[in-house]
Amino acid sequence: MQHPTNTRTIRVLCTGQVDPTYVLKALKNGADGVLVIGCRLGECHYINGNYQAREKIDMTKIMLEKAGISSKRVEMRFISSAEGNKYIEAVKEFTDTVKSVGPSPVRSKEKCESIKRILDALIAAASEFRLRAIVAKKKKMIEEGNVYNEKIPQEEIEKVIDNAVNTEFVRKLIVSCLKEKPQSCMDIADKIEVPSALVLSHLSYLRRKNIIDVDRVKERVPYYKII
Amino acid sequence: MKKEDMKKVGAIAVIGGGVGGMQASLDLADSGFKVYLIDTKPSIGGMMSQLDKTFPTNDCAM
Amino acid sequence: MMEAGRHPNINLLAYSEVKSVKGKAGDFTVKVIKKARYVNETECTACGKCFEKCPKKVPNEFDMGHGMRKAIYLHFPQGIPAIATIDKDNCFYFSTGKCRVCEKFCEKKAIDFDQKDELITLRSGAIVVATGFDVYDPTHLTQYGYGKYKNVITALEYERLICAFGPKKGELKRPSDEKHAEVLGYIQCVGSRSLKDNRYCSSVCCMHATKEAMLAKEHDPKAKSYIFYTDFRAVGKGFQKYIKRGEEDYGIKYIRSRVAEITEDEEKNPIIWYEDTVSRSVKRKKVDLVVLATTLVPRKDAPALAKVLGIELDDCGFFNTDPFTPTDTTKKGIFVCGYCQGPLDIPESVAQASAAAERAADVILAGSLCSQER
Amino acid sequence: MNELRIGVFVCNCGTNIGGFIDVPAVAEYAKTLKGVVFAQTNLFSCSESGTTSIKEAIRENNLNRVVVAACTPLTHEPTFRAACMEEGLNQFLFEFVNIREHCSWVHMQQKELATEKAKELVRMGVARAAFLETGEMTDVDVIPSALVLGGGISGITAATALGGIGIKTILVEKEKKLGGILKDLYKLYPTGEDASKFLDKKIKSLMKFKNVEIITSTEIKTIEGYIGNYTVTVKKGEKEKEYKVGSIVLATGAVSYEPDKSKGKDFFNFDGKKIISQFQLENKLKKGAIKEKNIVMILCAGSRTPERIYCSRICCMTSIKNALLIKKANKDTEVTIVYRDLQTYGTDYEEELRKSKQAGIRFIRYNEVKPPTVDTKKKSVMVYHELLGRDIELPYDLVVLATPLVSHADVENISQKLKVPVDEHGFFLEAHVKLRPLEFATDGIFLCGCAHWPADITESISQALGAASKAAIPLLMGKVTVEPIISYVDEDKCSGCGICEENCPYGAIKKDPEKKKATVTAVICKGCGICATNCPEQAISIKHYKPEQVFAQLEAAFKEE
Repeated sequence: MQHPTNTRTIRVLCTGQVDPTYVLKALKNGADGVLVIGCRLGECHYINGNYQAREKIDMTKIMLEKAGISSKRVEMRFISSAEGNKYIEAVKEFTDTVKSVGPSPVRSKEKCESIKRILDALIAAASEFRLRAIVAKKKKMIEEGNVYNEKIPQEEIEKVIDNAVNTEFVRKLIVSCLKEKPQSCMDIADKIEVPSALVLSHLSYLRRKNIIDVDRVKERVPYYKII
Repeated sequence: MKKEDMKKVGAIAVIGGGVGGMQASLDLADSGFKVYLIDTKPSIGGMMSQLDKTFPTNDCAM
Repeated sequence: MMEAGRHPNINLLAYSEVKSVKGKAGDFTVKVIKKARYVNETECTACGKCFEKCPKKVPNEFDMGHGMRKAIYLHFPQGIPAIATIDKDNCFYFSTGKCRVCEKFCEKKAIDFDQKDELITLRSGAIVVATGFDVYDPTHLTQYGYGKYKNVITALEYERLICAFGPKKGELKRPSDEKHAEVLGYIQCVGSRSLKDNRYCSSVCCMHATKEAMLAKEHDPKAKSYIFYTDFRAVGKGFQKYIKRGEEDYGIKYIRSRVAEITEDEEKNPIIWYEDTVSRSVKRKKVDLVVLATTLVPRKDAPALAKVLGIELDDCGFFNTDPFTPTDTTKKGIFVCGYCQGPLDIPESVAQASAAAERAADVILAGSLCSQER
Repeated sequence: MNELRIGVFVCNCGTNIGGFIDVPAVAEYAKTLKGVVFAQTNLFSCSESGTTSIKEAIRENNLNRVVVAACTPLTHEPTFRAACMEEGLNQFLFEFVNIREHCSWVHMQQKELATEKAKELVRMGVARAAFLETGEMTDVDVIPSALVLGGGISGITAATALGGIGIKTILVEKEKKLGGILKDLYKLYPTGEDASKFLDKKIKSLMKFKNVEIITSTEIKTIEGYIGNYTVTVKKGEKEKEYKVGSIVLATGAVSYEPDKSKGKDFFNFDGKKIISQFQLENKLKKGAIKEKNIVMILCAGSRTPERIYCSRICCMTSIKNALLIKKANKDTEVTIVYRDLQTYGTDYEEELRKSKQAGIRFIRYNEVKPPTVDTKKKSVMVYHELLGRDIELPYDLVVLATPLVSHADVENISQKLKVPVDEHGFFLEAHVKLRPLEFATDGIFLCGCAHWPADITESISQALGAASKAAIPLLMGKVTVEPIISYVDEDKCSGCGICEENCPYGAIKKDPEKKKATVTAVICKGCGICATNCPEQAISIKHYKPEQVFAQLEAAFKEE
């Protein structure tokens, strides 16, 4: 029953409590990986918390991939309280996987700042109404349908989530850039490595939502700021 | 109240500490009765604790 | 289990035997012998030092004899109460007057060789009997070769072998050569549904065998299981679905048959000789390990306990009940539940335990004792 | 909040922890942590002397948070919580750090690393402790009466049991008379007793109880509330009446599967006259002796098939019982039972099977792949005999089909009203198949008899008594205790979107129609946290597991030294 000493355990009542922001915070604080362990599927002590958690973890993995962070750093396993050996196996396996991905970029001096900004953007995105609502509604949309009683195929919902993750993430990145100082569209595009046309469309959205505004126009180039 | 009732003892002895004995004890204890749970083995648990998994859900016996 | 151990209203008397019962429904006087553990119960923390150091090894009955324990031991690691017990019959000190190693190493000074059996007198309004069952010893059924062939084991032994906390740490190694058992034969109705041994059906073995076969596959994807059965009894909730899953997802082969004999080849592989009762032909199957679904029988001490309690046994040796008052014994105020009154599976036992609890509560709460007529 | 005064107690657990971890070093390290004013080691923190020293330390150092680093909270959290309470410290200001299962036991060979890990685990625990908040257990009053739904043998038994222990009980039956399936049966196995006599006896003993109110021809209109406080509205004809109860026993039973006569062709040519169901045979037997000379019973008719995969449990014994009764009445009658597996489990039933074979009843097994067919022209049942490898012909005057028990048509309706789940076959789904067979995940509602799964009378009676026992617990205690580890809504943030209500598996959180905000019913909430993680506004959190408490742990876990 021995395993490496590199795990730190956080107790929750049910994996249903594990918010994507928890996982992302752990990564931001310097964790190399996060392993979420719940009851076996169909054996949840709280009816269906583990199924709910799986949706959240799946979304978290998508978010990480979008942000260029390996989604292998986050994993969910389903193990019963009597399966100590499976727990050990899972911990060992996960340790190996994370080792193959390498140490957390948060702990490297060069990348630390940029990766923290990215993770902050992800945390902000995961706190956003839109993403949370879609994931919360996912099961219902697939099984029961939307307000028009149309059942949505799983692939389609996943596409919507994918798209939403992308949008929210980039918007949050833009906001975090602008928090530092007013910048132009080109500056931002360079910094976050996103095509300027896309940045521009997000900028206009954020302006419509009264989140940002034009700070000044210099040589016919607008500079944006946070309101 | 009849005379007979006065003599009733509000405790119950449960003989056998397997899954049945434990369940009966818990029900009675939860209802506010004092329960003596008696088992010949050094600890309770009975046969079920010797099983690895149980049908039909294959979850743990402990 | 933890719950029962911790409940403020439950007084746990483990390692204890009921000696006598006097009185009647509403007021019984129960005398209980609390056997000496030779360990101070309030001091022992089950830290494990003593059984690490104890020099005497004996076969562990909890593991059905596969694996060893010490003369001072814990019944099983998660057992409640978690208190070490000295097995007087095997302790060096009790047999030779020398040793006391456990005493030396116990930091809590919990070892007490002078402890005596204690007689406790309790009063209770009602009694619930839930003593369960014993496993039938199939040794005398010589056709199966149990006891003679190492690779023929009982279903409960199999449970211990495959258990992660068991003597083989969850690896399915067969007893003769520690080889991983990959081809398994499960033989049903061993000692049951037979006029010679036990006439009744144990009710749980068909499902039990299916579960064991599934476990085998989960432990080793190469495992192949063959279940030799008479009638396949799967009447409980979700049971038919479970055996379908066994067939389809786990590749378990169910063979309707009667097993005539088990022999062994030079490599100690058991060979099952059976009559296929569908085609009425004699066939044989070589396997790595045979698991016998032995009957679950009334406990050996059931007649003695029945006498102490003043209740009757039925023809099969279980505590007698009427089919329509399933938890009432032949004596007012004494109730039964679980396997000790006849074959039942876990959910049925749990349901019946609650039923017995209701009947016991009724004795104390009902307006008068005659309202017990149901 | 006053100044933080955290006390840390590191347990040696004999050598379980002390043997592998430098416990004094961990305690010394704890003293350096923010907010910690006291730290010590114990040989066994959980022992009498251990808890005494913890209590002394709380008193002498005026501690307002206690952290114990020892074993699993499963076994000893209650012990330490109790110690805190005895010193007047709220039990939720206690934090348990597991350095045995999570550290010493799993890193036995790496003592130094294990010690470092133990320090970090303690650091995380202390960080969390700083954010702990007090909580109070609350008692909810219980209305000391029960509702039994369904007046079959299960319902009658449950109501009698509850009545017997002095609980005010309401028994609701939708039909005119009590009795359920039993009303239509002839004799009961294994005793051979008349079903009607047995039923009369049962009903009579139920009627004895003045505290049991029986209402027939009545349906449930609505059920509102939660454990201890249900409001049930029943409807009898046009009249409606309201009852308040503390717990509910569901005993709505099942019905025998009756094939549609027009579709009889697909079902062994069932016509309800010469080819009848076992249930119809009971009626026929009740009316008088059977005149037919050749009787063939086909078992598993409509069960253990792809569309109804389950075994209905009672049909084998019912068939054997009826076959024996027929044979007993007239030994010249030929009775053949065509079966798949004989489910005569247990002690008595196996004996009945033996008797029936001795009585000359013929048993022929069939394979599901080639089920028997009924030829109405030849008036014979064709069975494929596996051993002979061909069909054999069984002439009949009467074919009896052992059809399964199936769920009521209105199961969905009941399930929605009570908010309890049913399985794919329409049987109610218990909280846990093995350990909680009579309960639902929802507290206060209990289950017994054929509504749960086909059961014979013995089993139904057991379950009914058991369900009564369970239902009586809150009523006898007069209260239910609720832990404060439940969800909490920040109304300022809540937008009233209702996503939490949709996803709560217990129905504990609802949008208040007036306030347009989510509100939690404490008694129902189990604290699983699904509402919190789904809340788009992050307006919901679980007490004792609040984000700031988790974040504190996460920060402490990776703090650079």
